[in-house]
Amino acid sequence: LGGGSDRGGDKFKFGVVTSLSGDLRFGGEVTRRGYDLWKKTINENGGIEVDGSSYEVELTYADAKSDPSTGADAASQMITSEKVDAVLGPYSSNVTLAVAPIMEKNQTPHISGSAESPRIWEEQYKHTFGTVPTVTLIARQAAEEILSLDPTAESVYVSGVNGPFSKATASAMRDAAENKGVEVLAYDLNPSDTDWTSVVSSAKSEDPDLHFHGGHIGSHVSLLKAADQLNYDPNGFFCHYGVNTSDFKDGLGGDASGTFGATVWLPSIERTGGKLFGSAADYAKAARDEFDQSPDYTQAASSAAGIVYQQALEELGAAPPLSDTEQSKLVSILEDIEVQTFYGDVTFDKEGDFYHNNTTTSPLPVQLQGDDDEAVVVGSSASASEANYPVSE
Amino acid sequence: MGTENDLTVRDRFQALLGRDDAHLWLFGIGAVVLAVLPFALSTFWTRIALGALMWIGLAQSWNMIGGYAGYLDFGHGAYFGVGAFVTGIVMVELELPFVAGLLIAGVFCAVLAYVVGVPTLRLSGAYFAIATWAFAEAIKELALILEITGGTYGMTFPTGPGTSGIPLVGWPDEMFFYYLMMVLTLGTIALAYFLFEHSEFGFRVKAIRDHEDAAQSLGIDATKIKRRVYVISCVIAALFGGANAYYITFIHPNDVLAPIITDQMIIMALLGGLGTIGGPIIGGVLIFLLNRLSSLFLGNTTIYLPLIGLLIMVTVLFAPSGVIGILRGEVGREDVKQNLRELAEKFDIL
Amino acid sequence: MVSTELLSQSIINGLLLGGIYVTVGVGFALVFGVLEIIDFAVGEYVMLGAFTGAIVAPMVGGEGLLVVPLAFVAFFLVGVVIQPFIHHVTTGDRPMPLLMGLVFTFGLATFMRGSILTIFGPNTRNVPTNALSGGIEIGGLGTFPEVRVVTAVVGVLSLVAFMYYLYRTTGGTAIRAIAEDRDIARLMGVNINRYQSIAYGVYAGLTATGGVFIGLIYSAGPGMGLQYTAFAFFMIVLAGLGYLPGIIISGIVLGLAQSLTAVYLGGELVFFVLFGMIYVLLLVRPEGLLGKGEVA
Amino acid sequence: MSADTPQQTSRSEASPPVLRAEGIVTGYGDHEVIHDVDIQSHEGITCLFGPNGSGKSTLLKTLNGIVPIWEGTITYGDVDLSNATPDEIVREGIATVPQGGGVFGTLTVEENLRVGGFTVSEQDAYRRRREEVLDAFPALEDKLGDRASSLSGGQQMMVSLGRAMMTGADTFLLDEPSAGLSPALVEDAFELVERLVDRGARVILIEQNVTAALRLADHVNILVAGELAFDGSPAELSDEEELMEVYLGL
Amino acid sequence: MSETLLQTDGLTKRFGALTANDEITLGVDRGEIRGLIGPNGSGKTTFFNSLTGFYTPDEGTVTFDGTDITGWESHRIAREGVGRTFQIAAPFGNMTVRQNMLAVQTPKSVDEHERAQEILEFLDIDHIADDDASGMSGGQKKLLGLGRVLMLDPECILLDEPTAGVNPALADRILEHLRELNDRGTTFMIIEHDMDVLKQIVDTVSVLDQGRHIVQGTFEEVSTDDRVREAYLGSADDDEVPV
Ligand SMILES: Nc1ncnc2c1ncn2[C@@H]1O[C@H](COP(=O)(O)OP(=O)(O)OP(=O)(O)O)[C@@H](O)[C@H]1O
Ligand SMILES: Nc1ncnc2c1ncn2[C@@H]1O[C@H](COP(=O)(O)OP(=O)(O)OP(=O)(O)O)[C@@H](O)[C@H]1O
Ligand SMILES: [Mg+2]
Ligand SMILES: [Mg+2]
Repeated sequence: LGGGSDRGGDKFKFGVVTSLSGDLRFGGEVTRRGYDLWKKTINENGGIEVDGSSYEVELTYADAKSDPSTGADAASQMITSEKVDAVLGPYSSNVTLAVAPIMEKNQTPHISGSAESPRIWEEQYKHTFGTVPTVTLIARQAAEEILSLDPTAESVYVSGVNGPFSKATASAMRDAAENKGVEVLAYDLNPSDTDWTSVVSSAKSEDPDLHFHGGHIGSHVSLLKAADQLNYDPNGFFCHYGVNTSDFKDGLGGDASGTFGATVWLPSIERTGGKLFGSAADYAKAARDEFDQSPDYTQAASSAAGIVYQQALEELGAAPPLSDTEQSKLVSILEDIEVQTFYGDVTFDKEGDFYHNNTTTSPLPVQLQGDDDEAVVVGSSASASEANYPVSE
Repeated sequence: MGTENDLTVRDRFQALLGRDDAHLWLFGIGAVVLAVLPFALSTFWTRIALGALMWIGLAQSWNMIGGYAGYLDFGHGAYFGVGAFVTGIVMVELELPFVAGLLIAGVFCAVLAYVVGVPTLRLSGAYFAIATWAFAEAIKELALILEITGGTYGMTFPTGPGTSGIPLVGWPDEMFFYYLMMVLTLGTIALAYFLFEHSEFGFRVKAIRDHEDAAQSLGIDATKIKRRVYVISCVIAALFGGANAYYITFIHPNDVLAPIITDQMIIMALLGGLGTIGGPIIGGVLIFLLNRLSSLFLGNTTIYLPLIGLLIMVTVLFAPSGVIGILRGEVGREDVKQNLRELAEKFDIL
Repeated sequence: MVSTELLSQSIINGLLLGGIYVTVGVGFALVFGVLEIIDFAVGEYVMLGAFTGAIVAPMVGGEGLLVVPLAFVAFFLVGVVIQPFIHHVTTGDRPMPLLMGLVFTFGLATFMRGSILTIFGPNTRNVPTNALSGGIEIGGLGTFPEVRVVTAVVGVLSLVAFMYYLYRTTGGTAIRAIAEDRDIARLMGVNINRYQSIAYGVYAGLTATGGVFIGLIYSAGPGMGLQYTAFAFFMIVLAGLGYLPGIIISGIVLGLAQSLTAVYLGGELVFFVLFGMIYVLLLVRPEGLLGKGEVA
Repeated sequence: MSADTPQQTSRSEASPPVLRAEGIVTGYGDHEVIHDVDIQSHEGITCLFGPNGSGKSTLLKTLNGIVPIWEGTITYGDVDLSNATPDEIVREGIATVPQGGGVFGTLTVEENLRVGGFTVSEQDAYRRRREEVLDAFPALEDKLGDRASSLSGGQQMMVSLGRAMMTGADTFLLDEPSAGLSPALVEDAFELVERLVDRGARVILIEQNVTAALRLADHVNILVAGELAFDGSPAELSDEEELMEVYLGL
Repeated sequence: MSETLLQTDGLTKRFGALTANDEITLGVDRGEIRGLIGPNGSGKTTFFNSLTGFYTPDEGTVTFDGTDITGWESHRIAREGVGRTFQIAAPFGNMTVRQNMLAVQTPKSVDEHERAQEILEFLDIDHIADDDASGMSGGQKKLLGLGRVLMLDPECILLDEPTAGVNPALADRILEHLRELNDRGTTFMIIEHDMDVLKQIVDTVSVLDQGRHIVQGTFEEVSTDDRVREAYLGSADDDEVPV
């Protein structure tokens, strides 16, 4: 028992608190792949360079088990027993909201590569940062673009799961429609394990042009299956989060084609590129080599979180282990940082509702197309493909 | 070694338990050890210890209504959650300190438990179990749609100096919560001991558990006694809920009102030994540590889930009186063999 | 703007949803009423059935319906092997046998759920079917999803088959005799181990079969069982404990309450209304909606 | 009344085998209740008396297989039943009428009989036995479709005895068949037992209604604290004044 | 001096279509031992349940010592002074025999432990005082039921077949003790099927048939009453074979 051993100073040590078991294990695994790939690549490149000498990166994991209080204990374990220099954060807002106060108490820097809920940033935690733009931005911007597809939609049915992330998503979708002057026929929140035929029946009787849905993968699958069973087909479904995951595609077993989604990053995307991985395509290749599957934006954002630390540490110029003052300094550096990565440009807001959230990376609408349901960017951006719209199967 | 050589650890334990003042001694020694413990532990381990203390207390609170009174409360966790939210609402909306929040949560849950108890305790057996379960689920769903609980966005507690309402401690750190949980848990254990093991009240509660009609015919006011036990045990759960919420600083209905909270209390009480003082202590520590520390030993896998499942099944099969039964020598090698033989007979299905 | 089409569609949805609950409730009512087992693993049999569908269907030409007989037989056998354990912990000189059975099956459920999660991961999986997709539109009434209709029919048919077995055959009579007094049934020469195992096996097989259908309707995931456990309990309470035919009524009531609440009161309220309703009904009518159950 | 002219079946012509238990030791958990007891089924009615808690029911339950024995042997004729299960014992021809009758209250009378005839696989044999039972207890004929719980105590006792007869047994183990019955029904119950004997069966009978039971007894055992205190004929018992007074209250 | 202690007036209890107690009007005098007989299913146990608050009577009243106790909760009735036993033994199975005794809500003044020991010795179950009650034999459970109501020490005790299944030698001693208690002022009402027992102990007998109170009188009067013979005694005191 007792505290962790005094660690040597030859490596930067990062604690990762994420859900490796429990309901959120799927998302937790995605973040883990992102963090791992960053670590592997940077160590192959010799490590983080500080004042001419390089230091390798070490990751140590603690399982939050999808439970906030376990997450808080895990965070404490990272800081007091493992004595890490900084923390890479969990998946899901509930766990993040329990972990963040521990970071405040111990004044330890903390970047999440996956948390998207606006709730986190409203709390104005000084030590917590996030590389994924909040869903309020992602869902809204993607929705607005989808609403602009031709023929322009005149009405939309918004449904969602009554969960913190999902509700924020659905309400962002609704805001987008209201912004564009499109009639919102309903804003219909449901428990995640409800029977979605009720939503589908209500929607069908309203006969909207588009159906927007905020939720996690399980609810998308149930919703779309119910729509199929009841012969409900609007011009398109826009679901967020996770249409570009194997979980979603497997869950629907081939019926996923045509579904719209939102993302901030795709393997095929054009980004300035920068540190560690030259381009999105480079990153995607490295990820496929390592894990045998395509990365999604959560994984990319998790790797980007590592890259942000990397640049911040270089700027800090202190060798590991970091002292308390160095950790505080690292936080101030993060506040002002500007990093160019394969994932996009990353900066953190310094005030407002999105305090410490990276709102720079721009969101894009995507659609699953083709035989293997590849996600392609649609909409108005330069590189966008032609959308299949109104969706025909 | 001397002549005590022949005594096994179990014999000694039994000898100790056999003494009239054994309980007092155990309690005293335990309290002293607990009081100095955090000075020997790192913050992380202090957190683990305080978590274990909380679960011991929660398991004991369930044991009061479930083990001693025999009313299988499948909605006990509702009070843990309601305690958490009431504490939070008092702190956030009324901007009162934590201590006030906790007290108000206790009183609120006492009233709630009384009001709920009057009709619900008329049911028994599976009916009571299912009714309390449905009640707890309804409470959870309510918390998810109400405005004042933060709905599905959850609730964040105010932290920082002054929010606790206790002048001695500034910023509420792990030590503060450790001693808070210690006091609550030791208090719960002492209360359970005096109520159920050291008074005629205890016999009456058990009489109701074993045969309610007969108890009534002997002048025992079953309705009142059951209600009393129910209210006490619910208030204890609420106090732990409030304390835990302030400690975690963020609560969400899906977490503090999750059915798994109740399930854990039940499993802990049962695995340790129902209707005993020691059972929930042993069960609480065992299951909590297994849950929380499994990743230290087993790596990052979910294998601890089937393992806990197996552990529960094996305990019920071979040590129906729980781990405390093993310690008391009720479950020896012979009993296990006997059990196996009887079990084998039941496989005669052709 | 009340649309009659939406109303009739909601009623259809509710009734068919009730059919899904019936498939889960039937077996559960049997083990509860007859074997006096409160089986916490009921939802996990549903989950295992759905998973069997997801894994086996691709091997049999992507047709989930073909998995049904296999699931029944496989889980019948599983049930036959598990029953002696449950029998063992609910008899003998154990205190609170009801609780013992409950906790044992709770352990069993945790074991099942945890094993599947560990082996197959947390992902949702599709249970494919080609035979049943889409819905049949009936003008003026609404759409009847094929897969849900078939599920409801299977649920009701298994209830009828159960009733026939219990009330018209010697084996069923023996099972009812066991329900009343195990020892006396033994004294009449009934091999109670066998008959209890058969009953539990049929329950496990049927519930897993229901699981395959539920997989076809939704999908399969390791965490899906819990809500069916809750619903199974509520089914038998509303039916009146020990009263098998009541299962149909409780399915209909639960399904309609869920569907109509979602459409007319708001989706967020569905479970609040449902759980609240069950709680209140238990307080005012513990003998079930039809008043035919036994009250403890 | 048909009691006087019982239907002779092929079974009752030869006297049934002797059910013999020797050196029986058993109990519950670690607690030994029966200490080395011998008992057997004599011709006619063998009564088993004794104080409360002396182990009468326990001893009977070793004979029907509900309570396993720790030591000793149980034989039926030349069949060894020492470790047999209740259903094997029933199949050998030994039936039990549990204390209070133990009818299945939620089942109909007909269904009770069906469960009684559970071990009879042959349809003809089943029907023949059912005839015999209804012959012996004509009062049941009208009640076949009624729930057994709706019957009066005496009728329930008939169902219980009839159900035992359905098994095809010729040795009957009866645990206090008269307890709780009104005087008229006590008479009935004893009369029913006598009818069984008239049909050639052997009966082991536990009774606290000693006076009435002694009138029927062909043989008497007295069990005291798990040991046999007396084993002999009623006539011999009347010489044992102390036994009679202390244990039987006579 | 004969003064009515327990009085029912038109007491009626129905179960669906069945009227288990049909307008029973019956008074028990202070200090007497009243027998209550009737065929199986005639409503005797139901009558006790209605008297002691386990059933709420559909009609009629119960008065005890001048107080109307109709509809009271059973524990209140017990504390008021009406104790009872159960026809089917109802021990607290997971407690020891002694704890069963100590659970009883006794008046504050008595030394419960001493009293419990005395009663257990008298009933001949003191040797198993510290064993679990669930392991007792059928008769022993009945004795414990009696022991517990003696702990309660009420003014009036209702006994539901106290000697059924009890060994005759012990039954005699129980009756003797009841008589002793009666001498000291306790009033009894006893349901009993054994005519020999009744003859020894009761002052008067009430007879129920099909839920109705048909006769009341001394043992002699009742046992020669035609209605009673027909409904209840059958051939017991008669040579005619019942049909
Ligand atoms: N299931 C049991 N578990 C433990 N002990 C038991 C059990 N059943 C009976 N005993 C004990 O065994 C002894 C004998 O009990 P048994 O029921 O055989 O007595 P009995 O002679 O039939 O008495 P009675 O005339 O009261 O029915 C008693 O001391 C009783 O306490
Ligand atoms: N709770 C109940 N619900 C329905 N019917 C009942 C209930 N209790 C008793 N009865 C019925 O009421 C009638 C009277 O029963 P009760 O138990 O009072 O008879 P009893 O005179 O005590 O008979 P016994 O001498 O056999 O004990 C019976 O027909 C019985 O079936
Ligand atoms: Mg007996
Ligand atoms: Mg009675």
